[in-house]
Formats: sequence, C-alpha cells, structure tokens
Amino acid sequence: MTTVLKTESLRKQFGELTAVDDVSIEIDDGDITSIIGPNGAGKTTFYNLLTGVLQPTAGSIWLRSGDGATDDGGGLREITDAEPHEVAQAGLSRSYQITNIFEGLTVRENVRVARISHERTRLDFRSRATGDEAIEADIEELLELTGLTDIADTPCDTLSHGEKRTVEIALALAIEPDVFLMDEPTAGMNPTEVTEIVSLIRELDADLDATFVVTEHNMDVVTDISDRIVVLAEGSILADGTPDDVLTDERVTEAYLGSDSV
Amino acid sequence: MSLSSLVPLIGVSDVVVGLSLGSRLFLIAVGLSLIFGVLGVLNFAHGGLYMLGAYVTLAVVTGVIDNFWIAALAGALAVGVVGAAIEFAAIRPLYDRIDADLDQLIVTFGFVLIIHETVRFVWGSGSYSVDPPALFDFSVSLGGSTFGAYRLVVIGLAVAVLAGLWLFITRTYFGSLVRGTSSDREMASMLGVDVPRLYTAVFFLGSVLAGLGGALSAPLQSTSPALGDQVIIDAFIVVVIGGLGSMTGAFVGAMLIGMMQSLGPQFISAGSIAIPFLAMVIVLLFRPEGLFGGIGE
Amino acid sequence: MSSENRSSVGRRRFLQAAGAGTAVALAGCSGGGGDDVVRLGATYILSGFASLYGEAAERGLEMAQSEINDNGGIDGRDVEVIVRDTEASADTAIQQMRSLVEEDNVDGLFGLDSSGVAQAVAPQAAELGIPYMITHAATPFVTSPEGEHENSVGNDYVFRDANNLAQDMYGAAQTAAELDATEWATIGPDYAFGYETWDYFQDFCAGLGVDAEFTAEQFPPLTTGDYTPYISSILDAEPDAVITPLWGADLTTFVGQAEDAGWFDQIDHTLFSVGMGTDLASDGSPLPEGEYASTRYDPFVPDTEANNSFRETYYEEHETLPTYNAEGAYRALYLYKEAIESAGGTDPDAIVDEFTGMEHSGPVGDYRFSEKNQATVPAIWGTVTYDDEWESNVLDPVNVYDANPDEMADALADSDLPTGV
Amino acid sequence: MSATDTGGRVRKFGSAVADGWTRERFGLLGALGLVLLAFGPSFQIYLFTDFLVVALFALGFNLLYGYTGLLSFGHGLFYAGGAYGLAIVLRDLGPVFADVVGSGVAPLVTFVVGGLVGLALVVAVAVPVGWLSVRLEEIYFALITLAFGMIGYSLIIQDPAGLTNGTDGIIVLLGSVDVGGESFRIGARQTYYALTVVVVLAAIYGVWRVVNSPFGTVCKAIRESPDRAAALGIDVRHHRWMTFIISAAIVGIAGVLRAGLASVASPGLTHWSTSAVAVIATVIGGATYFSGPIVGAFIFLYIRWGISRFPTLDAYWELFFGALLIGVVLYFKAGAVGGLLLLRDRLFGEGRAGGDDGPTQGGGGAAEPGSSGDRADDRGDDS
Amino acid sequence: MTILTVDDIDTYYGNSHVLHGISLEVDEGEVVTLLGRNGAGKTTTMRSIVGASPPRSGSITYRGEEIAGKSPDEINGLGISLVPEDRRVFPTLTVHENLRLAHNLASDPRPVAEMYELFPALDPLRKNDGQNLSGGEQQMVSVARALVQSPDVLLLDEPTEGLAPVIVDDLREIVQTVVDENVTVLLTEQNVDFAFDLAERGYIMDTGQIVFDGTVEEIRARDDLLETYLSVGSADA
Repeated sequence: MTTVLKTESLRKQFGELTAVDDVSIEIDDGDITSIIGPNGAGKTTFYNLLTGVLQPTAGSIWLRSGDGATDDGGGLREITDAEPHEVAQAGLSRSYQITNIFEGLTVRENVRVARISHERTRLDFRSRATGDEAIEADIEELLELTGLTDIADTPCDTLSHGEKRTVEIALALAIEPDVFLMDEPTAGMNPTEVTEIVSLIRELDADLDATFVVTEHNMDVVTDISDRIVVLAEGSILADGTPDDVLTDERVTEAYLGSDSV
Repeated sequence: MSLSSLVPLIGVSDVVVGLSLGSRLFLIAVGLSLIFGVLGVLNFAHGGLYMLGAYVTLAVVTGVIDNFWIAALAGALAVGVVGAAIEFAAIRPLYDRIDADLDQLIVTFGFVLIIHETVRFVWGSGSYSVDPPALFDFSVSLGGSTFGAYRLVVIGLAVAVLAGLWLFITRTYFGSLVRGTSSDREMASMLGVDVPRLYTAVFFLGSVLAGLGGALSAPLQSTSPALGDQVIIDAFIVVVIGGLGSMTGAFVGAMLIGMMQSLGPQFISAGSIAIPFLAMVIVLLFRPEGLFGGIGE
Repeated sequence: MSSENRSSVGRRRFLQAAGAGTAVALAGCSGGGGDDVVRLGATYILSGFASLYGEAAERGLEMAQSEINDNGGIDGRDVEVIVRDTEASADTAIQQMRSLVEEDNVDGLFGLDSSGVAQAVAPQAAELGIPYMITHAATPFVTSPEGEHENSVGNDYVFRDANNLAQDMYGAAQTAAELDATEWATIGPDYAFGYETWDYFQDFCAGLGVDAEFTAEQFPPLTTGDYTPYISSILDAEPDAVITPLWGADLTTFVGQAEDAGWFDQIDHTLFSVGMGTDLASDGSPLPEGEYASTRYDPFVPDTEANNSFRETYYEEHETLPTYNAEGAYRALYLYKEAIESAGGTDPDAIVDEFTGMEHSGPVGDYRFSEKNQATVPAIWGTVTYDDEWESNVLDPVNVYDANPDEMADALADSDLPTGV
Repeated sequence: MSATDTGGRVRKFGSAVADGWTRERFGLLGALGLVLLAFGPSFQIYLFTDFLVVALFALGFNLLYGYTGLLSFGHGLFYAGGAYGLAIVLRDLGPVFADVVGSGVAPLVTFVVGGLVGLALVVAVAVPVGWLSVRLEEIYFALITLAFGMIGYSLIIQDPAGLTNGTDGIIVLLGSVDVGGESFRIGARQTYYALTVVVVLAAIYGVWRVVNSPFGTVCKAIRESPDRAAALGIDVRHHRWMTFIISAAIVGIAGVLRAGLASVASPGLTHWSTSAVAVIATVIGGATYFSGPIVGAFIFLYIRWGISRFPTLDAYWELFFGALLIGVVLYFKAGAVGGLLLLRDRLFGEGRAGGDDGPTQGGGGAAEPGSSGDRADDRGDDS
Repeated sequence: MTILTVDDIDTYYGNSHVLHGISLEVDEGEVVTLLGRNGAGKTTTMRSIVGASPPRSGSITYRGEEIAGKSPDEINGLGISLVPEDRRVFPTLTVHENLRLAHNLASDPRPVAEMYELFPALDPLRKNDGQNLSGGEQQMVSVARALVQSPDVLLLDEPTEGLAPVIVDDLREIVQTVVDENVTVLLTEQNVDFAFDLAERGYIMDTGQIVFDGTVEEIRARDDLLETYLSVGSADA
C-alpha cells in the first residue's frame, strides 16, 4: 500500500475555536476510507482544508503527484497552500454535501466542463466546445459509468435530488482524481436513491483505480462500503481502523450516544 | 513640494469648507451605509432620495411655510415614506433570490431614473437655490478668510446626526433589533421579529437620513435634478472607504473626501477629480471591508 | 427665500409635439417637400444645468412664430418649429439634428447653446447640406473657416446671428482698460468655452495695450455643486479683478457661494461674460449690483422701434425682460423668413446663398453677415444695476463697443487666435 | 437536443452565421433584410446602425455579466476607449498618413489604423483593470468597475495629458476616399452602415464562437457555481480575467464604431450612465441568452426612438426605461428573449420535462432565468 | 391534551428531500425527545415546526390551529420558542441585549432578571458581547433567550452539544424546573442519557423518517434500537 494523501499535524483555528486539532492521517491507495463523527466534529472543515478552500493554521497536506515532481521522498508533493483549482489539478477531487453542480447546464454539459478542465483545453477560445471527439467519447463513457446516459441532455435544475447527487459524483470523477473526497454522498436522499448511490460507489470502487474518502451519516452506508473508518470528535482523531475495530470501540459509542461519564 | 511648504497654504476656510463638504457627504452616505449594513442592499436610488429631500424642502419653504427647519423635517419624512414604499413594492420581493444583491442594485437603479424624471416633471429642469435659515444667513470671518455661517451649522448637524444615530443604534431597543437582525436574520425571525417590517423600517430610516441630508444641504448647493446622480457616486466612494455598513466609517470617509475636494483644486490642477475614485479602488482592493467595519461601529 | 428659474412652456411644447407627430406621418408618405408649411428645427439645452437658456430661446422663437404666422407666414406658408433637446451633449445634438433633417424634413436649423456642442455640430451641417443659424453658442471657431486655425470648423452652412466670444472679449478688454485693475484672474467652466474666454481676454488685453497681469485661473468642472474650494483658491491669489464665463445654474451657485466667501468685498471688479443671459430671466437677482456684465443684446439699446416693441411685447407675455437667447432665437426665424422669401423657396443651398452676406435688422439693430458668416453686432458691456421699473437687473451705464472686424484682427495680430468675424 | 428552428427566430444573428439548413434559410432572410435596409430612408439606416453598435456594446458587456456573473458598471470606459483611440488617431495622425500613403486612400487607412489603435488601447487598459477587478465579486465588483470607469471619466474631462480635449470631446470626421477617380465618404450613411454590419456581424460571430468554445463552456460553469468550477481544477479568477479582456475588446470595437457614427468621441461615453445603457439593454433582453443583449438593444433603441416622436414623452423618456427595468427584474427575469421562448412554448406546446413553470417561477422564490431550457447560449452547434 | 401535531410533513432544502412524511404529537406539559444520528432530520423537523423551513406538504397544528406556512415570527408569537442547535446568540449584542430583545418581542414574557437567577453565571456577563462568550455561556444565553419569552412550547435542539458535563447537569436542572412549570418541551439529543432523564416519550428518526415511537422505558428496553439508530454500531449486526 502506498500513501496517496497525507496530513501532518493539521490544525485550523477560527478565533478561539479549534475546528481541526492536530490531525495526522495517511490515506492508502485504493481504499475507501470513511470519516465519521458527531456534528461539529470538524469533518467539513477538514475537507475544506484538504481542498484548499481554507488555509490551515498549522500543519501540512501532501498529495501523491501524478507528474512525478515531488518534494519529499515518498512520491508526495505538498499542497498545503495551494488554491482550490491547484488542488484539483493535482489530483484531489471532491463532491459536496449540499449539491453543488452547474444547475443551468445539462448533465452532459456539466461533465463536459469537467472534461475540458481536465484535458487543459479550457483556455481554447476558438474551437467548438463539442468539437473534440476524444472528450465527447470520454463524456459518453462517464455518463454510461454513472448511469446518466438517459438524462444526459436534461438541464440539471429539473433533475431529482438523487439524480443531482449522481451528477455531483460524475463531475468529481470526470477529472480522473487520484483521491476522491465525497462529502455525505447520501445526504437528503430517499432510501431507494441511497441504495442506488451505494451500489454506484461500489461499482466505481471496483472499476476505477481511485482512492475514496467519504464522510457519511448513514451508518448502513458506512459499514457497507468502508475499508477503513476514521472517527473525528471535537477536531481530533478519536479512532482509526477497520470497521469492525472502530465500531466496537467504546469511546466511539460514547461519543455518539453521549454520556456524563465522558 | 514638501509638506511643510503646503501647510501654510491651507487656510481656516479650506478646513471649514472641507468639513462642510464632508458633512454633506456624511448625511448622504450614512443612510446608504445603514441600509446596506442591515438589508444588504446597495441602494443606487439613494442619491435620488437625497435630491428629493432638497426639492420637498424647497417646495414647503416656498409654498407652505417659510420656516427652513420645518420644511427640512417635512422633506426628510416625505422622503422616508417614498423610500419605504420603494422597499415594500420593489425590493422586498427580491430578498430570497440567489443573486439578490445585483438584482436589487438594478432595481434601485431603475428608481434612479424614475425619481429623476418625476422630479423634472414636477419641478422642471431648472435649478433652484434655497437660502439658509435666517438666523445663520451671514458670513463669518476667521483667520483671514470668510465663509457662510451655515456651513458651521451643517458641520454641527452632521456630528449631531452621527451621535444621535450612534446612540439610537447602540442604546435603544430598536437599535438592538436592528443589530441583531443584521447579524442573524433567521434567528431574529424565530424570536418573533417581523423581519420584512423591520427592513421596511430601516429603509424608511435610511431614506429619512437621505432626505434630511438633501434638505440640510440645500442652502449650500443649487438644487437641480442632476444633483442625485452626482452625489450618489460620491456617497459610494464614502461608504466604500469607510466600510459598507459602518456609520463611523461613513463619517470619517466623508470627512476625508470632503477635505480632498476642498484642497484638491489648490494643489492639483488636472486629474484631481480622479483621486477619490482612486482611493476607492485602493480600499476595495486592499481592504474591501473598508477602514471601519460593521453596523453600529 | 428662494429663487426659481423655471420654464412655463411645457404645455405649449406638448401641443406642438402633437402637431409634429402628425406632420411626420404625412411627411413620411409624401417623401417630404411640397408641404404647405415651412418647417424649421431648433436644438437647445432643455434639460439639466443650463436648461434656462433653451427655455428662453423657446419663448423668443414662439413669439416670432406667432407673429409671422399671424402676418401671412413665409410666402403664405405657416412656419412650424420643432424644438429638440441637446442635453448639452454633442452626441445628442448630432442625433437630434439628423433626426430633424432626415425624419422631420426640416428646411433649416437654428439654435445651440454650448460652444463645445457647436464645434461638433458645425461639420454635420455641411454634411447634411442644411443651413444652421447659431443663436447663442459663442466659440469663434465655428465662424472661422476650416484651416484657419487647428480648431476651426467654419463652413458655408453655418451662420451666427449673435456676437461671438472674440467680439465679447474685445469688449471685455476695452472694459478692462477703463478699470483700475492690473492683476486679473479667471474662474470658468472646465471646457473649451472657459479656456477660450481666458485666452481671448488675455490676447485682446495684450493687443489693445491694456496694462494687465494674469495671475490665477480655476476651471471647475461643469455642474460643480460647491465652488467654495475654487473660490478660496482665487481669493488666495488676491487679484484686483476677475473675469468669469460661468453660466447656467453654475453661475447661480457660484454667485451665492462667492458672496458667502466675501468675494465681492475682496475683489474690486468681477466681469460676468455670460451674466445677462441668466440674470434677466430669473425673478431673483443673482448678479451683484456694481459689477460688470456683458450681453449680446440689450433690451434698451438700440433705442429703436423694433427693439422697444420687441421688449414690450415680450415683457407683457412673460413679465420679464427678454434675454439675448430669446432675442437670438426670435431673430433666427425672421432671418429664415427673409431668406426663404427672397430665395423664393426652401432649397437649402438657396437659403445658404441668401444668408451669405445678408444685411438684416432686428431688435439688436442693423448688422450684416461677414464673409465668415458671423453677424457684425457690437460688443455690449455695462454695470449691473437694479431697475425698479422692470424689477430686474439691467446694464446701466451701458457701453457699446463697435467690434469692427479689422480692428479686432489688428488687436489679435500677435495671436494665433482667429476673430471668427 | 430540442428543435432550434423556431428558437432561431430570436437568434437571427447567431443563426445568420451558423450552419444547418434552417439556419441557412434564416441567415439568408436576415442578410436580405440587412441589404434591403441599405435602401431605406436615411434616418432609418442611421437608427439601425446605432442599434447594431449598441447591440455590440451590450453583447460585449454581457459576455462578462451573463457568462461569468460579474456585473460591471464601468464598461463605458472601454466604449470610450475605442472611440477616443479612433478620434485621436484621426486628429493627430490623419495628416501624417495623408503624406505617407497619399491623400486618396489616407482616410481609409487612418480609419482602420484608428480602429486598431482604439482596440489596442482598450485591451491595454483592460488587462490591468481586469486583473485588479476580478479579485472582487458581486457588489464589490460592480463598485470597483464603477470606480475605474469614473477614473477614466475624470481623466478624460480633466485631460492632464492634453489628448482628449476635455469636456468637449473630439470631433470625428472620417473623410472621403478617392481611388481612380471614384470617391466615396466613409461616413456616408450607406457606407458606414455596410461597414458596421460587416464589423458587428463578424464581432458577434467571434463572440458566438468564444461562447461556444471550451473556454465559453467553462465560463458558463463559473457563472453557475464558481467554487464548484474551482474544485474541478478551473482557475476561476484567470478565466474571469480573460473574459473581462475579451468583453472589453468587444465593447472597444463598439466604441470605435460609435465614434464614427456619432461623429464625436465625447467623455459622456465613459460616464457610468453610459455603462448603465448596457445594463438596461441586457436586463431587458435577458442576460442568460446569447441574443438577449441584442434584442434588448433593439427594444431600447426603438422604444427610445418611438418615444422621441412625441416630444412631451421624450422629455421624460428615462422614466419608461426605469419602470421597464424594474418590471423586468421583478416579474420577468428571463427578459424579452425568455418571454419570446416561453410564448413559443405555450403556442407550440414545445415544453420539455419540468419546464411547466416557466423560467420566472423557479422554486423557493428564486426566479432563475437559467432554469429554462432552450437557452440559446447553452446550445452548441450540435442538434 | 395535544398541543402540537405534526402530520405527514415532507420538507425539502431546495431539491433535497429531507423529511419523508414525519408525523408526531406532543401533549401539553409533556417532554418528548427526538432521537437519531446526525443527518437523521431532527433539526429539520424542528425548523419545520418553527417555520424556518416550512414543509412542502403535510400539516402542523398548534392548539388546533394550522401553523405550517406561517412565518417564523408569527409562530413564535403563538408561544413556540426554539433554542437552535448552533445557539445563534447575536454576536454584536450583549448578553443583556440578547435577552431583552427576546423579552420585548414576547406577549407575556418573564422578567429578564429572573433569567439571571436561573443562570447565575450569566449575571456578571450582562455587558459582554455575544461573540465573546464561551460555548457553554452561549448555550445558556440561547436557552435563557427562549425561556424569557415564557413559551408554551419550548424546542431544544441538541442543547448539550459541546457542553462540559458540569454544565450539562446545570442545564438538566433548569429544563426540569421549566418542565415543572408545565411548559411543553420537544428535545432533540444525541446524548441519550440527557434525553432519557428528562423525557417521557420519544421518537427515533433515521434518514428523514420516524422509525420508532414509544415511551422512554420502551426505548431503553430496546438495545437493538440504540445500536441501530443512535450509536455507530453496525446496522446489520
């Protein structure tokens, strides 16, 4: 197993509040790692640090470099102060807890934007957006993979919530990330949609050579998909290990159920 | 040119004029800033409301009662009512939109045109002058220069408005409603604040201040329909420099710009009117929250 | 308590407008020409800081229009005038002018208040092939043939029935010569007219041997709200006298603020070059008594039947003395009447031919158009005095300087500025 | 993709240059109309030329507003930049060119050089101004562009460099070309109309290509969600900057044409109230449609002209546009083009799934024009 | 008698379907708890009741009156006050201003002074700005701000979250005092001990639905429920 994403003593302070406190974590290639924790545990802040939306107060973030240019011995490159788009270009992609897609565009156009970005043709002013056959073929493939082919030409603002969540994932996948962060992929879904998305994630994990980091409230989903679970509480890592180990950990149960004895 | 060689050139009247220009700007800007701070609306029509205040004052003074102070009060209140009506009819429906702030800017720009044309229709295109209240209609000589006594009155009134408004916002119950709602609209609403009504009230208050500014400034300038278009841009500069939403900022920003306008012509012959805009750009780039921040600051 | 400069012609404009609308429809069908009216287009500032000039001009042209139409029209045809707003902008003025010529098929144009606008408009008159009688804008460059000076835009189609800036400054320099003042300053609007006034004044002073030094100048932008900073700056220079071409609402604002700043106590003489265009129209009296002002037409000089009856009729209707704007516009209609009647039709080139070198007489007196299409009217300067009978400021005493083109040219011999006469 | 035949009607210009059978037909009809107009009444040619110029101005403005969501209140700066570039070259270099290339073709050479200088000037200004401005968003972007526009305005009217002739502006006389005994005036009504048609159509085609290029697609995505775009590896600020420059250049071309048409480069062009014309036209036409600013400019100029036939109304013409602007923003945010498309859907029953509410009644009170399908800007040439 | 009835509501955030047909009832004077993990829909249920996230379908009646669709301030005016999960103390208002604001908006409030007796720790902080308070202090202000309105129904959303155990004990006592005054309380908690101490009945929520309802004793007796829906324990275990 090689490490593809690593944080070292990552800390984020908002005024007096320490949202993420000294988090060091190494994510292994090909794993599905779930990050869970009660509300306010710092999961979203952690994501925002990883993706460059927030700058850490202290600590560093490292990502496996696709182009071989590294500045440490382990094939990793530091992305601590990178801007969001630089992080994405470096190979870290995310989906959002609150659906964040290009609502006014069709499903196909959404994916096209991502492919254009990935293929670095985004500053091409002159050719047709639809003119690159390789990109169009990739789009078809991605739509196929995520099961969106039938609704490819529907404007996203008319999709159901579940369909939008799927587009969200398709977008994140389209830039062929090394590491794929999913922030509550099942948020706001009905049970049928949840089932569908879980099987999609499983299929993707099987088909793609990507690493997944998932936050999730739905424990069914977590236990279903995870190779490894990391529990955050009050900004720090409370537990880290296989699902079996973590879910039987007493401290974890207490953190969730709450207890005067904590 | 060194600073020491400049200083003797600045006379007492330059300072008084600068402060009175600043006071005028403050009276325009403070309502604009208040409305932005609480409602998040950048009211392009604020200059129009200011102009309307001057016209109503003029109309009252010439047609109803020959008392400047009563007329100014009437002007301020009438403009407040107009402002509240604008908020109620055209701005309120936009609060929940996704890109509300630009829509609101465009709608208030529509009112710039409507107020301007309505004023022209009623009062014509000509310009009017209003005499200062008789009590202050004389010139003061100080340090070798002469200026109208009313300028001092305006400076005093601006300080009084700042103080009054500051006390109102920080010391009264209504003020705490305004501050609370501006920081967390939904929580205020869940505690029982009728937020739309409060917004209308704040817009009314901001408009009253615009009207009052127009009324009090009327004796210092000629009143014409173009007045609103000129002052709104100055007001934008002031609130950006002072910090959108900050009353103290509006005051300091206004005084800075006032002094620039007063001294500019003496030191820079060409390009002087670009300087306030340059200041605005610099503040926007390096300190977009302005030199002061926050409502009630 | 307050002074007011307001038009009362709105309603009449509306009636006229309704007429214009129908006329257009007809003209559209018939392709223009062959109408039973003579249609003229006028472009003045009807909105904004200088709208009072346009409004005064409207009074004058309406008076001439009704006189002419009541007396058999022009060769039996009624005269109709379509008035448009230039908004003091060259862009708008040119658009209005094209619309008047191409949409409304007017037979001739007149008007223009702003010098800057006039300079942009002049070449358009030639391009559209339509005579343009300027009645107010004073820049000499529109009656200075193209090529004479780098700014010259004069051409065959552009005429001016009022005196120009050079004529006016010729009078100003003569006035200066009689005053006990050596240090001079100016405060003028920040555009060509402001600068040209100062340039001509200095050059005429030099050319006429006036003992004068020019020590300070301020050019605030148009529609400045508060002139006080500029006023302080001039006062700091302590000149003996100041000449100011401020006009429109700017002048009103300036005078009020200058009084507050003690201007008229500290400066011996102030010469208002556009003062009487504003002063008489308002019911207040913005110009302080005892200062100097020029006019391009004086309601009491010359003391002729034409002038006296014009003044009386105008006063009866509007309860105010006629300004030079009113007189210039009034006379423009008579100029067109005379040209069309003697040309026997409304062919633009024929009208232009008639205007060229025409000798004419009106309230302003007898004059002719010079070879540069400029009316040879005298410069008039006088002392501002309040007249109880007319309840208005008038010029008294008034000095008439016969602005002889040759003498003016001599005075400017060392200058590169053209006389435009 | 849904049929574009009927939608093409409101996209006359986009269609006129596009492939496809029906588009070709509409293109031909449009071209015929444009040619026929050249023989119309002189003033109508002038008015239509004016419309084309304002349409290009608004289209350039909307490249930034409609496609990246940045509302500029300072595009008058670039409108004026083009105009002054041309005017200064005509004034100062016209005689020089006459000496170099001979007086016969000099006016044409001067005009072309002037136009290019105007364009270069605009780009030279837009590069730094844009770089600084795109650091800000929303209301702050509107304010900083307003400030930049007014800095330009101040410098033009105070003219510290002695170039702009202050408040009076610069007279623009295009002159006549004499070649082999034939002589024609560049500024003559038909000539200038033809020239404007060619330049504006070419510019519109260029914009259309940009909008439908990979770059344009990315811009649309940025408009919809900047942070999402960044998370896909798109440098949002850089894209906005590039768009700003292209937008300014298009507006600069419009400014060059404006100066020749108006025969004057006046400082009013820089003033924020001129920038507002682009805002008005775009909002009225519909900012999320490619053709929105063009239709908006048409409505703006022809209503304006209609009003001008009635001087009493004319005196208060801005009142109508104020009311129209408020009405459109409040009740019909998709603008005129959105309205036409909705009408078409109603008439021909070409609604599509989920479009039953129409574009103005999005859920939660958020009336997003983008919620309608059939958005001209979003369609490439695939169909 | 029933004071608050939620009947088959569906609530969305935009397109996101968060509540799927939630129904519950609360009797006057009763303490009812809503249990469930993060994201189960507890907060959204609270927000639906107070009008901050109105349901798209279904009805909510308070004392027999339909309140779904009323604005938050109207609902508050009927006697329902919420202590939100994230406290939401007005940051630029002092403690006293926070309380006075709520006090003045209520039709029949308790005296503000009473709140300082109930929360003695707040007394010395009267003039401190909301933004300068610790998390526990903010929670006290938030609860006091609701109590000062003397509501008939008090909604407490995760009141113990992030509080030190000592403060949790204080809070329990205070809520108990209020309950003794016959105020109806609807309480969401992840801290089940706290909830069980106070509540008589409870609903368990998961993924936007009610999966169980019963008395506290019934819930307590069902370890499987606790495992499945409240802890992180394996669902399919």
